[in-house]
Amino acid sequence: MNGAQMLLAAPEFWVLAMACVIMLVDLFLSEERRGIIHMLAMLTLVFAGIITLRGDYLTAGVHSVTAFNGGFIRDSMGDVLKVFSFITLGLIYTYAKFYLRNFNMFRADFYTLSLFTLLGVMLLISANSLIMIYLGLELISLSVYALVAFNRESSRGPEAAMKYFVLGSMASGMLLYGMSMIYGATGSLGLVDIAAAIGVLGEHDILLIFGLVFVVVGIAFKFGVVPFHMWIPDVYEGAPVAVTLLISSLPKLAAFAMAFRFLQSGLGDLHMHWQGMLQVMALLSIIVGNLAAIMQTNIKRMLAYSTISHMGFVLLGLLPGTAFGFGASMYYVIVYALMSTAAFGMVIMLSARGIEAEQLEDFKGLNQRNPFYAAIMAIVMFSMAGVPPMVGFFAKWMVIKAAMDAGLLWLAITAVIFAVMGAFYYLRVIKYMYFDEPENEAAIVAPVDFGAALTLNGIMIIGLGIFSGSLIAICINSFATL
Amino acid sequence: MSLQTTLLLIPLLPLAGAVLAGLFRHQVGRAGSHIVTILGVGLSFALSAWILSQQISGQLDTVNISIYTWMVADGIRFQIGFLVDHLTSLMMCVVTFVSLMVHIYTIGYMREDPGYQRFFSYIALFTFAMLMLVMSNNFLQLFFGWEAVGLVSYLLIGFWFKKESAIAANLKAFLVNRVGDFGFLLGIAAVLMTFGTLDYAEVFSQAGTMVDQTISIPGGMEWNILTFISVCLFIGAMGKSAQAPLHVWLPDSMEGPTPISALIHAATMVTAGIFMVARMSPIFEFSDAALSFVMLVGAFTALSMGLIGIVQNDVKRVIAYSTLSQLGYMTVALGASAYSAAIFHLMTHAFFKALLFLGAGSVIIAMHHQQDMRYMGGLRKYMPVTWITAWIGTLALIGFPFFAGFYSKDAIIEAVADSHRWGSGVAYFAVVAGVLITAIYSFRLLYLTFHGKERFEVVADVGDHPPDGQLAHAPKESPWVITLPLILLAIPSIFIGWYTIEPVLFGGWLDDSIMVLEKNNVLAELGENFHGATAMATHALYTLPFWLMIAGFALSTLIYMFRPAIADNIRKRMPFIYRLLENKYYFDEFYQKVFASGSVRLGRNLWHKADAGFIDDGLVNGAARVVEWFAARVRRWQSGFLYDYAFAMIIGLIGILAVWVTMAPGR
Amino acid sequence: MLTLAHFLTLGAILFSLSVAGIFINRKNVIILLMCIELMLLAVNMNFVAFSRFLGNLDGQLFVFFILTVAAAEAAIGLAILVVLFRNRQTINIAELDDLKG
Amino acid sequence: MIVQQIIFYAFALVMVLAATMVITVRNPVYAALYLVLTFFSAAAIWMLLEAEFLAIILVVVYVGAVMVLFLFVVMMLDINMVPLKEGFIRNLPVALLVAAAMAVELLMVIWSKSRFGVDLFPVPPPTPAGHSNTQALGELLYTNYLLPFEVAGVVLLVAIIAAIALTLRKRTGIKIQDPARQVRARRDESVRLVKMKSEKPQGG
Amino acid sequence: MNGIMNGFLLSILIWLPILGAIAVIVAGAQRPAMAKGLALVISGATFVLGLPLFFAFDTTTAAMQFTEQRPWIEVFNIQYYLGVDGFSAPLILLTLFFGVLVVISSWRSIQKNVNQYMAAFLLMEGLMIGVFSALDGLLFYIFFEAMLIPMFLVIGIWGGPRRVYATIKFFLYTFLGSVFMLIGLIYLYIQSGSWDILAWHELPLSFVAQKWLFMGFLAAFAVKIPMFPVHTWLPDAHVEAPTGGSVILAAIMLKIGGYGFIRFSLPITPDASAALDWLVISLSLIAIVYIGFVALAQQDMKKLIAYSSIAHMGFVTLGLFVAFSIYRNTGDVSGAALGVEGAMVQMVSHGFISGALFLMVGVLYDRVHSRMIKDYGGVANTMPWFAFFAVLFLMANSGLPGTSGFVGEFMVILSSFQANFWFAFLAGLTLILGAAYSLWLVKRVIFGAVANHEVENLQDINAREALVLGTLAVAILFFGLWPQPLVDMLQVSVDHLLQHIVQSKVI
Repeated sequence: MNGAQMLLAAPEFWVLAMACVIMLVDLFLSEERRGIIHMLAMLTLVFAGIITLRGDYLTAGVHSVTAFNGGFIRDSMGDVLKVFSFITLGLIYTYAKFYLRNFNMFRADFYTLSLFTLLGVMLLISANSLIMIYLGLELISLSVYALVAFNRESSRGPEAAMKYFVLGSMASGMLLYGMSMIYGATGSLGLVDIAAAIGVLGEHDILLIFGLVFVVVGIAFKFGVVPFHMWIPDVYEGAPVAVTLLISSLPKLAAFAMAFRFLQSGLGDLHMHWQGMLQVMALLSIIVGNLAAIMQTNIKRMLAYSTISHMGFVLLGLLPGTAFGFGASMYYVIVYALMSTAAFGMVIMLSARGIEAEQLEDFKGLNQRNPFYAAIMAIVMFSMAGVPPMVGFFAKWMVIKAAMDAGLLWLAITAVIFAVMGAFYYLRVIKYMYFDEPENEAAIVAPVDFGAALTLNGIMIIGLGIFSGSLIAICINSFATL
Repeated sequence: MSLQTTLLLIPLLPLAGAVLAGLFRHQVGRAGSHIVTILGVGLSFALSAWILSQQISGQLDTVNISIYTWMVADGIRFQIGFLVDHLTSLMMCVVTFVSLMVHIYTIGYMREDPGYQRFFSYIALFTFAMLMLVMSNNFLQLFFGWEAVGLVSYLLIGFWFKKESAIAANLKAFLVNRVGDFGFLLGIAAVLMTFGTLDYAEVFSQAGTMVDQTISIPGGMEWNILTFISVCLFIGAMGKSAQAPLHVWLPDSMEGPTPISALIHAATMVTAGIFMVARMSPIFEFSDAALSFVMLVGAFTALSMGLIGIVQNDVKRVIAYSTLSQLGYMTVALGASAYSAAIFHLMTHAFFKALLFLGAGSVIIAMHHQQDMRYMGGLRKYMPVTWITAWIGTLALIGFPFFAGFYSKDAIIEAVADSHRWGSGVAYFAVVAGVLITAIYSFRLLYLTFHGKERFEVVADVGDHPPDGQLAHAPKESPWVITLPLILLAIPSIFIGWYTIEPVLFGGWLDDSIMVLEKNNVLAELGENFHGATAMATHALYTLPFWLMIAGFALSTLIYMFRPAIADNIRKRMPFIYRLLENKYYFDEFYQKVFASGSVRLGRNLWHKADAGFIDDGLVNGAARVVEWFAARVRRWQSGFLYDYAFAMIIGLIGILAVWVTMAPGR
Repeated sequence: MLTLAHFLTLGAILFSLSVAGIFINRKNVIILLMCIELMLLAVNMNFVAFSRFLGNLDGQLFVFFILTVAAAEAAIGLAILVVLFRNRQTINIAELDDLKG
Repeated sequence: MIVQQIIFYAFALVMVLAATMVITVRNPVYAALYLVLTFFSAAAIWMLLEAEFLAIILVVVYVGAVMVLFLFVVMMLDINMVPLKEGFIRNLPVALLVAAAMAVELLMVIWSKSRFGVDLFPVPPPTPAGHSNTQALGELLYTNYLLPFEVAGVVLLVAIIAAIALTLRKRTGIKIQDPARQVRARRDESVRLVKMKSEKPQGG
Repeated sequence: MNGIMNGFLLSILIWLPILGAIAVIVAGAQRPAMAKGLALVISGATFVLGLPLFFAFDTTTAAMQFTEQRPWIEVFNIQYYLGVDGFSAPLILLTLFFGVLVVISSWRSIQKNVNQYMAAFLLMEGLMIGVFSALDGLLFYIFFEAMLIPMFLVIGIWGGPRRVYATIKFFLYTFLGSVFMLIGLIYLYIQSGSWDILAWHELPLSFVAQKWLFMGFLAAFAVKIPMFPVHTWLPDAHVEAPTGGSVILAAIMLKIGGYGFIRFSLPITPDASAALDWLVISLSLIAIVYIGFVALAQQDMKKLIAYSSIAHMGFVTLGLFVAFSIYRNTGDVSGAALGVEGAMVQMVSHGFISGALFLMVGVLYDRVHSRMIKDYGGVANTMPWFAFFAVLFLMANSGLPGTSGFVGEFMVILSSFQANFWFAFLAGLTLILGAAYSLWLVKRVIFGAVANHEVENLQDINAREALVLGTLAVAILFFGLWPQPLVDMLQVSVDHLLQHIVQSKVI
């Protein structure tokens, strides 16, 4: 253990430090000057990004370095995910500030807790041992539980938080049970050692498979795939939109990292087993998510179900266990984070002046009220539906190819059929925006930074599709050692 | 002026007239429109006549030139070009002459019509189309002309487009023609497949080598290829030349203005089918079966349509049915391999039938557009020129010796008598019986219209639409622009047969166009007994047709001049036959019920039941409903209760454990 | 003789009991939280047993962290519970169904 | 050895029974107390496994802090117990079935082919006297597990922040105007649309 | 100059309208007149710039021309690869042609969100040109799908009363079809490691793989073209779409289905195409006959034209697939070219005719605001020039020789006769059915006495409408009287295709 190794975790330390700083600074700030907190948080992200990128792991290709006795790993995949976490969180902050101010919830707690969430995400992304995975996971979960109940006045927030909490704790209990079995079978907690031990034990060791089942359940819960998805709709709906924004994006990036580290780096030899489990869950997610979303009238809830199906697609990419597959999944999850941020950002924009605009009807006639934002929302919806040239399409075809690589043509076909079904509810949003007359003629006012962020977000959703070559390349090259 | 330019000018002049009169109708004005079109058609006639004269004098041989390449696809050259042989030049002259007459006549007939220019444009366009048809040197252009005359006919029948009956008739005409064209197109396809080209010259030169070729139609039929082609092409001819059972459009087409009934539905367009079969003689000739079919169809048409003519009361419809019957004669001639006779009859018929129609038009004007003969009578004293020319036309039609129709019709009857083809017996009976019937209805028309007592009264101030039998003014003779064409047409109706029978039928004048196998050459047999036109006419006194014609004349005179009660008596005695004829053998009703309404009903059923019902509502919306049903079900799982959510997770866990651990193969 | 299986069995039984508890208690959230504590105890039991029988201390360390996190978790869980109760005047699970469908 | 077995079975029995009581008793106070008993038994069994430090921690942290917190909350909330226990019997069969299925599957693995029998996992010899479990753990904790240890601290910090953020409120019951609340008012909170039969105008 | 231009020509044709669309949307936000003017300028410029595609087109080679090739997403070997051959060039020209016409035709009829409307059409124009010129599988798919977006909006925003149902149905139908194709494309990529369509043409594939691929392509293109029984989106979409939408839909979008068969199904899966030709041919014949009858029963002019489009598209698929029967019959491809050429000619010609017909209905709709046949009658009395065009277009629709409508049908019937008598027989029935529904429409709408007050007050077409309809009339007559220029463009490519598809690719 030396200083150089410690430096590997510099972004994490920076975020941790700043979270504490913000917490303390808030004590000395009056209500009116709380904008400083926002600026500080944004600054934190910018510098975190700079620190991360200075590490040069992103472009340096495939090499990875571990620290802290192998419990912490720094590699290209992790850095990409972290950078996108920063970008996403930056967007989230910009959107959330508007919302929090409107709803009189502009408190430092939100920033502190979300920075801790970010820390958890970063740790989970870089986790290379069972303990770090568990701690990262819990750090995310605990912060998020609190954030969901953040609006204490609302009756739905705490209900959602309670449901999330109980189910989340159950899931981590199960994950731990699986970890204990894997520990028992391999005698170690480090993923690298585990992988080595499995090499000796062979892929059919019942104990390993036994542990694997529980681990997969834990990962599945984090992704929110069927049948471990039940929390998603309620939490998305119950949480304040600013928090929903957060839940729907950052933890998914971490979940992907966790899945890759755990399943591939640690339990890679059990590929044939987890592939089977994931494929069932992917199928069920795509079916259930898309079907249930069709019936929704609340856009948060609809997007929640759509998340379920998107996570099903992310699982498709994991199936073949190849560099391409993981790259596709990673690309998908990044893209999804951006899309869902933009979508919930739109919800926030419409819910100006303290009235939540979470019904689909609230989008009625948006094109008449503000064609520009309507266009952005349309882009997001088409992207989610997987219509080219939006970025969602590129993500989708890649994971479908991954499923086909795994020899699962039937799954690919089912997936696309349900994707088409899913397109229906995205189209319905567009229908409300473009084909219906507005019920509320009020002009849409959003702060400049909000508009700019939304525009940037929209541009990314088109641009990362059409000019996606380098991002895709980075995603896939991150796994080139496989 | 090169020959090619001349030939091009012949069709293009009328076209130019049509375009000027049609698209620039406001610029050229009413007078301008008839001037340009008459000029166009007149010049065209002059050039055609020049070509004909050149050919008669032997200075011009058969011309076969191509104008431009329409398309070269798949190595097949589709061209637009002219084949001008004797047959063509004869047709060109007939077409342009009759057309010219009709143009002139129209000036008077359509004087008050608001669509004056449009009408001239149409008839000039028709002349163009018909010329393209007859001058074609290939099947493609033939089909072009074929359809184009159909189009113009459609436009002209529906000329008075406000009249419901007119637009019903033109739709019917076009559709029935399309049925024929359907067969025709298949025939062309078969030609292309068999010969690999659509050029007449190449096709005809190879036809002989294809005698034993067959075409197998999936479903177990094996046809001789030439028979197949012939029958298909003839189906096209049946449509255009209104052979039963595709004749139904022609009587209805009388809804159009009279000039075009004369031009199109008597003299020219309807003869396109006859012309076409004659032109295709090198193909038909090799197929006895097809020719038998042709002959029987013609025989049936000739007889049965004539019978209907007896009971019609509308003056134009009588002539229309007479046309049908005469077309039947021509068809029979074709079937008997007497192509020349058919063409000969076509020519004579063109003159005298145009004459009759224009005469009828003259009467109709005089009668203020009353067409029902039951409200006419005794018109001869009001309109003598019309009366006389009508007599001439009638005599020509019934085949009175020395008149044009006599020569041509007699030639056909003789040819059929000499034919040994299967079915010629029936055909002979039909054409001979047809003579009697022709005489009956022709004189009936003449008597009811021009003779007897006046069955109309002149009542002043009856308004625009007087009740039947009332006229605002007394009938009077038509102006010169109407009577002049009558007179000009009456002349050939008398003399043309006498004058041309020898070269056309027996002089081998059409030999360069028509091919007849030795064994089928009935005209050659006739020719052996031919001793000149005059002799032929005098000889007629010793033949059955002549006496049948006289019998018909007598019968008609008796019934319609002196004892009208007889007609009523017959009607009462044989109500069934009368009704059958009155209703034209129920063809129309049958088509209306089965094809027209049937199609629409079928369409509606397919639309409502299959398309909208089964596919759209059942499969498409059904799928949507199924999805929705499942979606509602899935949604209900999300009950909101924490324990249900936990239950799902635990069941999921137990399920995965059950499959991957308990049942794992490795255990 | 006490083999590893004995201890693991004990863990498994605890685990199953906690699962059963989650089902039986459809009314009271607090007991759900306790069931989760039971589940974690089952996991800890496994870790400790493995640690002992494998002869390395990593398992015990893991338990240490689990205990820490579980304490934090309990704190947050109870905090949420308090907020919930304040808003809804109930902690009856069967009444927590505003969010559904 | 026999002694150890007796101890094991005795505490195991207590623990299972206590755990059963936790999930079945009607009163959460009793449940909390039974949970304490469960933890005590577990601590005893961990002593058998020579995890002395953890056993102590379990008692100190769990029983001493977490359970007290539970009791505290139960008391504070003053929940009406009667309705909370309805439907217990109805749910029992399903719960038993699920738990049984779970247990069967777990035990099938644990006992399959003696996967965890002595041959694979021989009973380790007792550690020599003088060996300090606590010291060994401590040494590991501050070297190899430094990062997790730090993170665990952060987790606790988060728990503190979260608990405060959620539960700390300004005093209520004071009648002050809350503009935020007023602005936030939703239509369906303030206006209730009542469908009424329209009254027939009199004498019309 | 020319040479340099040609190197970027296709890119210009694609991106000029797309960027123009953005310009229109921005510049025309508050100024409809500006939006219209700009749209006209852009589409006009695109049309003019596209003319080299005709004049500089080399009719002697089947190779791709005007190619542009540069890497795009290199990880997957995806390229920005454009090029045209005899199949795509005419369709691009058709698109350019309609790009201008649609702008002109919508000049007055669109009042709401004019800038968005114009932008949508420019966007569509660019994307459709992209579809026809893409030689990279993924690029093709992107254009193919992206096209749906503007059309979806056009129908949904400016459409009729049931527009939402129609447009969602249109979108989902097409989307569902095309995702199967996507799977096929991915499969091909997995097999070949490339997205190059021309490389796929040469890729050996097992028969089973070909069969599945064929089905995938069929799903996409059959919906698009559309074939029975997946045609039911079309009548709804057409009926509800605004005039411009219907025109583009009928004139260009349907052709993409036919183009897809030519570019994908036939050359990539020749063996499967040969083995499954009976399926396509049966469906085509059903479309021709069955849809003919259905069209007869329609009460709504647009619906009638929509159904007639389906029947006419039946000729395209028929023409493409009889080639295999002919080859089986004769062992020679030379007889088959007629059908494929006929299919292409039919596509171009149907573009003109159906576009013209929808514009025609649009002219009436702008005045009376009804599409129902029963609301009209005797239009010729008040709108003689309109009647002239209407009769011309409907005659062309019924395949009258001398109009372009005849040429394709004629070629296909000639060709299918060589394959099987019954093919030609059933296809030939369109002569009767087509005339029946077209002319019955004429009878009920154009002819007759003035039916009602609305008709009595109709104004005849103005100069703008006359320009649009007149241009189309000229095009229809031109290609009817002299299809040679069009066929010249096709000839070599068709021969090349046929040579290619009769060789087995089975490994």
